[in-house]
Amino acid sequence: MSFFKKNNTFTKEQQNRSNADLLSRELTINISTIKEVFGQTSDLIIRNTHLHFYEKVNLAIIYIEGLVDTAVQESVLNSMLMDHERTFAEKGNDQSAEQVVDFLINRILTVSQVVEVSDVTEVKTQLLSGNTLFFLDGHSKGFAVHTKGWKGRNIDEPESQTVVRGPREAFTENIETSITQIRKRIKDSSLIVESTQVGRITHTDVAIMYLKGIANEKALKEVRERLDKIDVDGILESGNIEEFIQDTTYSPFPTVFSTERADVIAGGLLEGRIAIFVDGTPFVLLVPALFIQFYQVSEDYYQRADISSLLRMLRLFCFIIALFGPALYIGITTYHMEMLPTSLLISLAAQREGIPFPALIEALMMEVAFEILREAGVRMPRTVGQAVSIVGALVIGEAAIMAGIVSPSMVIVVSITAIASFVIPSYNMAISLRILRFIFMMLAASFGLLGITVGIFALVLHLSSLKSFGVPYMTPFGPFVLKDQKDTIFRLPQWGLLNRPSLIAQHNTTRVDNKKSQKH
Amino acid sequence: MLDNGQISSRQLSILFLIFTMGDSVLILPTIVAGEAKQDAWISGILSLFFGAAIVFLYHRVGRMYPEHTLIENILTLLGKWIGSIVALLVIFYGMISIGALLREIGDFMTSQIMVETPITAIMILMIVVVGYAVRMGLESIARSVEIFFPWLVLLFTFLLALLVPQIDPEHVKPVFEGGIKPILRGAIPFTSYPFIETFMILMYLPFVKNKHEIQRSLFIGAGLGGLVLVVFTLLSILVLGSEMTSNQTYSGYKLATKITAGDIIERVEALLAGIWFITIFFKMILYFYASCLGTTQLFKFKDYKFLVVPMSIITLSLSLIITDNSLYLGTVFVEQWPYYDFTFGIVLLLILLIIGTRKLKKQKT
Amino acid sequence: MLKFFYIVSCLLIISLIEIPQLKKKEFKRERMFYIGFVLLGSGLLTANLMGVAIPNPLKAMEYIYTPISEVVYGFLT
Amino acid sequence: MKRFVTLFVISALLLSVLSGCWNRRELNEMSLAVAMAVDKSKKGYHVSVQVVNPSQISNQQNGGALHTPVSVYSASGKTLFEAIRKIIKTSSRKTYFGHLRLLIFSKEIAKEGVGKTLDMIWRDQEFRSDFFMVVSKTKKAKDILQIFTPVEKIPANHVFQTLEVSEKAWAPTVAIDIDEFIEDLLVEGKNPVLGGIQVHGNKESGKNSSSVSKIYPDARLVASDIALFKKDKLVGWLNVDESKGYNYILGNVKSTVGFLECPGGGNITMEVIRTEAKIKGNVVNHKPKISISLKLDQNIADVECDWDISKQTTIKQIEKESAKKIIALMDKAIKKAQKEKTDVFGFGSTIHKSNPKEWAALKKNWDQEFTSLEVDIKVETKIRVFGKVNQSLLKELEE
Repeated sequence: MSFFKKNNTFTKEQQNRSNADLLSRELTINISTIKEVFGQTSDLIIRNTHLHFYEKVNLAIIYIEGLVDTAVQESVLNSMLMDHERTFAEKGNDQSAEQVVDFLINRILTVSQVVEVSDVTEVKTQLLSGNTLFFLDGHSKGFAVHTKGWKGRNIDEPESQTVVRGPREAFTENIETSITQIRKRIKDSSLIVESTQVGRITHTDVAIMYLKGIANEKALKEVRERLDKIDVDGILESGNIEEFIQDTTYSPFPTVFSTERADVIAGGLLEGRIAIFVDGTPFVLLVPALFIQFYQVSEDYYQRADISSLLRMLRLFCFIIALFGPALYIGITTYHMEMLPTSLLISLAAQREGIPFPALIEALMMEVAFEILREAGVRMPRTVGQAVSIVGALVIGEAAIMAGIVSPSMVIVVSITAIASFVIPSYNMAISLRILRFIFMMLAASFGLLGITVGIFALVLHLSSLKSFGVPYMTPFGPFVLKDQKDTIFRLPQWGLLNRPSLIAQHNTTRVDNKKSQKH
Repeated sequence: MLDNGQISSRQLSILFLIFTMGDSVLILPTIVAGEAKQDAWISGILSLFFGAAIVFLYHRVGRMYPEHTLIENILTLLGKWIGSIVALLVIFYGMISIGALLREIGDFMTSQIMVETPITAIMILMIVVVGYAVRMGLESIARSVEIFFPWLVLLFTFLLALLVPQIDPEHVKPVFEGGIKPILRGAIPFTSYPFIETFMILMYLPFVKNKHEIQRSLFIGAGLGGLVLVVFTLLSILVLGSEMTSNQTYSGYKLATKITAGDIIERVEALLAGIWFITIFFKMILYFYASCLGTTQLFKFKDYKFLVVPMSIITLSLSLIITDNSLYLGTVFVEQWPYYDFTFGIVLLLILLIIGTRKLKKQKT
Repeated sequence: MLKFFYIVSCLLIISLIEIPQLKKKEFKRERMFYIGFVLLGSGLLTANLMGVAIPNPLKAMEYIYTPISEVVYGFLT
Repeated sequence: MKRFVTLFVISALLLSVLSGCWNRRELNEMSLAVAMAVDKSKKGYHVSVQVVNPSQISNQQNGGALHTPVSVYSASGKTLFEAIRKIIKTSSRKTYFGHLRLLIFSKEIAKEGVGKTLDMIWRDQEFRSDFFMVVSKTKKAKDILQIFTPVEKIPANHVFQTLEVSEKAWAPTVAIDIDEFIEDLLVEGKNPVLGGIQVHGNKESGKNSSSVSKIYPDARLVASDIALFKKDKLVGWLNVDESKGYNYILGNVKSTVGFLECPGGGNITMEVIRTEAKIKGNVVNHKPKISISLKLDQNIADVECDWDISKQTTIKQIEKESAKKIIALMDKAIKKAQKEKTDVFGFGSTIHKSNPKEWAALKKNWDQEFTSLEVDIKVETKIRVFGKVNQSLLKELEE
């Protein structure tokens, strides 16, 4: 329930901020103020009625249609307008307004939460978050009844990060559902949620979630500060937040991890990371994010350790291919022909006979064509996508070779590179590789392997200069942390993973009670 | 501190190891085999002992004022005027060393791998990356050296493993043919390139987190680096023979061409050139950073980063000025450069040590 | 000649970006040094590319250290 | 500051892209040299280069038999480098030597000394060191490049593999690459050797592609004999037996064939499967002495006589006889080398390694010392395997 508790403190803060537009004791004035604030919007419903049991008092029920859960609301209305006269009468009929309110809240409203509102801004927020407001005549405070609930998507399978083995539960656009999904997985009181709202117009709910005592306090402070600093009219997706809070803007590499898988977030929290939920998107952010994290998938922990270690190595190998594949091909065939076996060189040379472009142009053409195809495939409706891939395969695979525009070996290189880049589990990391690949191709075309080496140098320097919320991006390779190697390229069996990553959790790094920790 | 970065003692070891290997790993076997013939490896082992003494000297100098870099030491111990001149000379030493290294790698590239490419282009490419590294700051440099280190070990092991079948033990015979003198002659460059040239590491000691582990780190770095060089020299002689080693300008590169493993792994020397790139790059970076930092401390600037661009232009022009052809640089490297190193790496440091200990004693009493 | 223009224009661009940054921080002395150093460096570079002979610092080194080198070698042969 | 960093990277990239691609060679802009032959011409050198026509080699196009798999370009020049560069005049593409497999010297060049020629090849970075060098026994080295070879479409590859395999399985040839040659040149007390190559059959019709359309081609390239060098000059040849002896001495023999005459007529053939040679040098009373010991494992491969090999005494006798025969071979080789006054076995360097002090005195006059060098040869043979049968067929037939 901590979430709601926190929500209360939040509203209190706001009270202090805007004392100017306090509500009036007159119901009619209040109603007209609200009408003024919202303009002539037609989905604002204002019902004037009075309590069944206390007809003296006029009552207004205000809500925004569509944002409220009709079932809950019905029961609320029911209970309010029902006959409670007898119970109420027991207490005497000429009660003060306060007592009426007290009775109303404590005895009649059968909902989870009722909040007092006293100023116009708050009225606005409460209405817009889907709550139903009551105003009693002669009472300067309104009451927000929790009736939030609008139609959202059901919990679905993740679209972007699929696994063979593992939970098939993805987050939805609803922040509360998402938070619940984590709560369900980590049933511990140390799981803390802090909510705030970001966006001057959108007032998007944003929640920070962490495990108290495990998460790195410094990073946590950093996250809070950076979230506070955001001042923008609207946040529509966690990507917006990501751009505001990341450490380095000018880097192709993502320093914030995002996922729509609940188990990944739960795992990250257990390692001491901090999750940032944003309402309206299934993608939840996880910080601090390390380079190697983008090459790991949750499935690694569900499969056998040896297999997942091998798969991780395969992924890193694919990273190398996806980054350097075409560059190496260009570099070797135009600068270092002595490196190829003679027979291979002859067959490559035979393929290149009659190709009008230099290798760089050939590779660029193919790569660009492929990128176009890929982009088209993503944007197209699924049914058309099929057609695109067929045309693409024909154009690239067959016709271009037949026409003598590209050589078959180049097609092989480009397609292997493309497939390798699909192996990388994280989409935003794969994009960065797509950019860098072109840079490396240029370098290889002008300086051969020397250019690639120099490029690698600059790349590694850049990577090691990055930090994600105070943690060096290349941890545990640079700075090298021997203890953390067990869960980077390799994954030791579960009994070997007794420590949290030391630079992320920083203190409280032991996962298990040490006495019981040894396997048998 | 201008750069509030800190490096761990582990990172210091690796930095010093790579600093020690530097360009030596490419050209040293040739130079030493030219003097000591097949006994070059004995020169190497001998130099390991000299090296230990020199590293001990570094440690003692660094320990006097643990928060001071070399330039600050010079300025405080030698007085304002002499100190400034000596500091300028040290900075110039750093810059001309970068120039020479730049030229060396340019010559290597243009003579072995890319003949038609103008040397200026290669050198500009190099200096741009080196400057970029210096701009990134000490912590990034230290972290990236940690990332490269396993690859270096991997490449080196690969080279070693594939060359073992090519070894001909007859090549080291006869041992001690010319007596001790040629061996000592070979030990001069073998001591000065890996161990004396690296006195610039004193610019980095104040940034180390655990001061009491400095000595250990320095010895580990120098010891491993020196050992690698000895192994490399021995390997060159065992595989190529002393005649061929001294005949080749870049014996290390020639060594890599010898790799064959069942027709599958062949002709990989261009890949193995990575070893030399990594070490030479870091040597340049370490010199460059030290020079920038030194200049900043000498002139009391507020930041060192703005110096990167002007310094790189100057070193670039220096590398073009210092020699007309690669042969001249080669002779200077053998005949004069070791003594140039000696002046700074030993004479200067000894003077500093003597003055410093006296001063500290006076302060105590 | 093309090379020369290329290098100079590169330097110009970098300087144009860097100098205002130094100005912003009120690094007056640094700015002077920066400009001086860049001018010195590009002067040397240009002179070199134009084929002007510049005294080689290694020659001075050779002059100083050759006697020492000879003494040592004389001792060791 | 961050903007600066990005700009730095961008400017570096721009530099690399705009500055062009000096060293770039597209695969279809160069021709791949696989063999080079150096002949003497009036002016200096006549260089012929065998280059590959990739489209004829690759499996893709099997149709066009219009072109030959390789072509030969040649040019003359005062120096080797000039001649090589002059080839461009006739060839449309620049020649690339990174994949050279074979370097052939004509006898004339070899006699004058190959050192001059080798310097350019040794110095140039494009030439690697994994090609074999041979001396042509046919008068013009260029002819060797023009012979069509069956099976292997590229003649240079054919020769390369012939040399490689025959060094392993047939002792009297050597496959020497430039590294070995130059090392032998540089080492004190050793002189280099090279393999020989010649054309058997009709040279002229071998130059026609119809030659390989016959089952037995008109001309064949044959690797044979060993050329003796003194420093870099050709001084003589070892014939088949002597070549075998040479390889035995240096322990180069991996496998070869030797035969003995049976007492009652006919032959018995042994397959040598393993050899281990040791050369030891010694100086006694300022006289150098070399002792060679050779251990040899043999299989009986072919018994074409009625010798009873099931008896241990016979086997002992065969072992003894074959040892004697091998000693004779080695002796012949040494005699020949001594006659030509060239220490191709590296006896000098052996002495150098064992007695460096004595060597200092000996080395000035080593060529003379070598001619009268005392060489002590010990051969120990062992017969291991007798094949699938033990007794000879002839012997069985007698009964």
